[in-house]
Amino acid sequence: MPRASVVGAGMTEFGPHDKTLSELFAEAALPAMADAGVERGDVDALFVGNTLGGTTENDTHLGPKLASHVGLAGVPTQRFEDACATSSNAFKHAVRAVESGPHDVVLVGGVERCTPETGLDTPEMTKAFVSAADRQYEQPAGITFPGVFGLLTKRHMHEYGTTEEQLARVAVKNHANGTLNPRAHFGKETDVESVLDSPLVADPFRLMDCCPFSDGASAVVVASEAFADSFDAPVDVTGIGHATDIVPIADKERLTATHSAREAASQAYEEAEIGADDVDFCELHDCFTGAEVLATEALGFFADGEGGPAAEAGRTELDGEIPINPSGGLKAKGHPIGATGTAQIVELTEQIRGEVGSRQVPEATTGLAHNLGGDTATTLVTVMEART
Amino acid sequence: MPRASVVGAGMTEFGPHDKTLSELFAEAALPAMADAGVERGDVDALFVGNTLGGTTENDTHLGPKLASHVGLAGVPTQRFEDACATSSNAFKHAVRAVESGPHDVVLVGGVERCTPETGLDTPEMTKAFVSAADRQYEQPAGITFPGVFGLLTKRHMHEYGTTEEQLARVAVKNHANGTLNPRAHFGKETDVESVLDSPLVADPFRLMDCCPFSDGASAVVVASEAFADSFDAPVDVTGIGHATDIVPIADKERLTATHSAREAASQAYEEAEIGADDVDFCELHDCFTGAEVLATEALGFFADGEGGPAAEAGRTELDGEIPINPSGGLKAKGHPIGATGTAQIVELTEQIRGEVGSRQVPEATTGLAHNLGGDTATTLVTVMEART
Amino acid sequence: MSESDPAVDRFLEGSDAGLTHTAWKRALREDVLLGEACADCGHRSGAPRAACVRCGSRELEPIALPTSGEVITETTIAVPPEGFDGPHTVAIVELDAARIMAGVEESVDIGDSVELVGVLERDDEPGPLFG
Amino acid sequence: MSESDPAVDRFLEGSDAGLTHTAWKRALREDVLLGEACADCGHRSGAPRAACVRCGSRELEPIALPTSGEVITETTIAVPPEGFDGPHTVAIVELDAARIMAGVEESVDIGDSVELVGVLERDDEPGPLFG
Ligand SMILES: [Zn+2]
Ligand SMILES: [Zn+2]
Repeated sequence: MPRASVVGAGMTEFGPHDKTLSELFAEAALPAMADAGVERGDVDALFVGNTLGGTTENDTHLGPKLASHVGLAGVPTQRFEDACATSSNAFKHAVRAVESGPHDVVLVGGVERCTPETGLDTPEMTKAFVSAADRQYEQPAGITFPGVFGLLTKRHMHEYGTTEEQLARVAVKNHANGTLNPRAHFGKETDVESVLDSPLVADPFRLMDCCPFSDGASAVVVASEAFADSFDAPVDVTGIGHATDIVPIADKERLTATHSAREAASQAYEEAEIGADDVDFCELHDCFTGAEVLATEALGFFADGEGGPAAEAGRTELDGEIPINPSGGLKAKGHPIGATGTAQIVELTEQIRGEVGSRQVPEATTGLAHNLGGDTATTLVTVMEART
Repeated sequence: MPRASVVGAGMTEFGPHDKTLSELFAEAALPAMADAGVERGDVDALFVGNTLGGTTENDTHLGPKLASHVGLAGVPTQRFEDACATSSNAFKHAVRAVESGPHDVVLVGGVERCTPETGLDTPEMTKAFVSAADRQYEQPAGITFPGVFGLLTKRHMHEYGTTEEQLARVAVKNHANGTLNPRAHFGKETDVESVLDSPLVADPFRLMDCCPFSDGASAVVVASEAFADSFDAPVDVTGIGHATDIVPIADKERLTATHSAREAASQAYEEAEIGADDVDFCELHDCFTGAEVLATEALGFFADGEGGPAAEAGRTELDGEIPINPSGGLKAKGHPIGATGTAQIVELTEQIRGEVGSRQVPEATTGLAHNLGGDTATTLVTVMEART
Repeated sequence: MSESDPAVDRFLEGSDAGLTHTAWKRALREDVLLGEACADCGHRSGAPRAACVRCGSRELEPIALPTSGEVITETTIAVPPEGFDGPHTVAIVELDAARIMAGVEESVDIGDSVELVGVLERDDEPGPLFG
Repeated sequence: MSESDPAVDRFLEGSDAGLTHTAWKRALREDVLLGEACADCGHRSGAPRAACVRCGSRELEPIALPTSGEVITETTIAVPPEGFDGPHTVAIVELDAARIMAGVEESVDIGDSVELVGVLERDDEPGPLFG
């Protein structure tokens, strides 16, 4: 049963942008509105995601600021911040608000500036990112986000024998997909040797295992079931799961399980009345290559411990049995934190519409998005399906 | 018609606290859960508000952190940030989520640390607060939040003849009410002369016209209409309005109108099927004395230009015709930014239950909360009524 | 759009994207105040947007604002944010129907005439200074 | 609650509020690692909470953790956050069933034994350092 439909989608190129947050957001939001054919007056509310504007640019209360910039001043709006899961959380709330709540049409999106265009260097930005880790019991150890996923991935390697070459294959695949995406931050192929030769960031991750610092914005227009048929190209949202896990990571039951992803996936599959086998393609949160391996297991595509060998065997490539991150993922498309969640929804929408050209997954009728926040403490899983 | 009911309420004292954000939040959330008689397993979701933890303490992604701290890890949770209207926005979403959405019982609250306990001095914290103003077209002028409301209030004085003595009377009243509130930041009376003799902050506001920097937390348990009767002391939420206005303030239609408050009030009154005359008492956003004057007009208690004379005539005192800020308001109770919205809901709940002792408003059956964010760009108005 | 204004166009670098903040900053540093006029509702603004803040129209024409105008409201800030020394005055100034927030060199009253005298620079974000 | 432990109590200052972060910090600076044990599910933690992170119980007993244990996982961080010099190692260390995140002085492997050797201090937030 459709919960809501995405009736318009837009996003900027991901990469460095010398633009204000408002200007960047407009470059996603206005195309999304145009794609849907809606104008001021049609949009009941604006849900926005941004994670670090307060810290990096002393810019908060972005709801009314972004609304003013795109001509929507007056509508109810709120900013969500849930680390890297920020805009999929905003999207969930938008879906619920049209599914059973007070609105018919909601504009939802995210925007972030993470590149040196903000004036912050790598150590400063690395500290800003790690604000999502426990302030008292994790940050004082000098942890970073590559480090958090390094800890999880090293344990996975220890328990299951996952190898650095298998991790590198994830990067190679996502870079290959990214060359087919004109909006991707990186447009170049890479190979296993180049990944393994790149400089260390946080063991086992080298630079080429890590997503880049990106600027960018993404937005979609969500319409209620009752309204969806009046739009040209609705794509249905049939299930959403949202779960959290313990902070700090040391207190989690199993370091390699990414439990919130398992719980969110279970909710989303149940709501959509499908299983992992029914998914035709998936956009997942590959902030680091190891995160993709863990996620492919948590989402039920592969048994625990089989994520690494599956990547190595090409099972997740664009022509594999379950194409993972046809957009290039965070790794190649880029990761403007607060924009990543709705950017996954943009890719699901355009894949299911059949609009993405050379990276099109054949018969892409059911897509899944997996967006993770913080030290695997928040996960949102969304199922979208072609309207029948 | 009830939209939802508040079935439990809790808050910390407002003032300086040497505690982590999680510890502070627990001191509001656990009493709210105990007040409602709910435990882990009964709570479907956690909605949290915080504005500045990323900027002031490098602490973000607070949803799962606060959930973990109070034993709720696993439930869906998200952080809202909408400047000073942060936790009333979270509250609105919690109400909608139980009114027509997927949840039966939601814990919603806010937490903030603004005092020098964070390690930040007054200029640093003043800069953090002004992050809610336009980054490109307001902040570069050297504006502050007392300055934003100074601009609006000076214009009000120019148009309507509002006087500094009238503004001071707002502070005197709220300090008097605060002496009756054991959780208030300030517990001392003041007088007009002391207000007028206090040092200038931003013309026309002196130190005693301004709310303090406070630490604190507040939380309420919200239950759906279907579940409310199973609780001991439900208080109904009968209307919520939420509107935004143009940023920057220079582009607003009327500087003295606080248009978002008028629109939000109109929505809330309509949803609750009441008018301003039906309100028995009001908690409103008196970040500065002038803000209270503007708000009493925007909410329809007094005609435009009559807010100052009404304050001077004692019409808003605890025994006046419309008691405003019986809690002491932001001015005396304190203003831990992200905690202020749900703290207003706590006061409405406890007033309507008849639990607040010497500051009790007689026959307090209908209460109104007005929570404003940023340069009057966001306002939430909530109507609560005794359950009949 | 109406006929273009060469005084404005030299900051736009031939872009069709309308008035960006980058162009607005560059102009301000040359003592030119840029803004937008809405072709639909006539609203004039000194803060460039992608759509009219009043009516939502996308038909916004980049304009040069006059550099003198009238104080609509003002405040003297004695407790400044980090990066500023107080006390200093901030005002909303009306420039031929467009209103902007600006610093003011000295104390002023509502109704006073002021003119652009310079630029406040903090963190690579310039702000207009009147006097 | 079971019988109190004087080695723990001296940091609690007679408070009934359970283990606070302030007490945890004070203890760490005296080379004592405090934590909590859940009376209901038995979970042991090195990060004091108001309720058990596993089962939600409020019955948490403040405990002193052993200062030596085993590396559960580790990473060497070559790109550190502001305030740290890289490369440095961070590990999750298990101390009698309680796991904590800590800095480690030198490179270690999963399964290695480590002991508390000092305190990392940044922004008034101490972190345990093992070696
Ligand atoms: Zn217009
Ligand atoms: Zn337990």
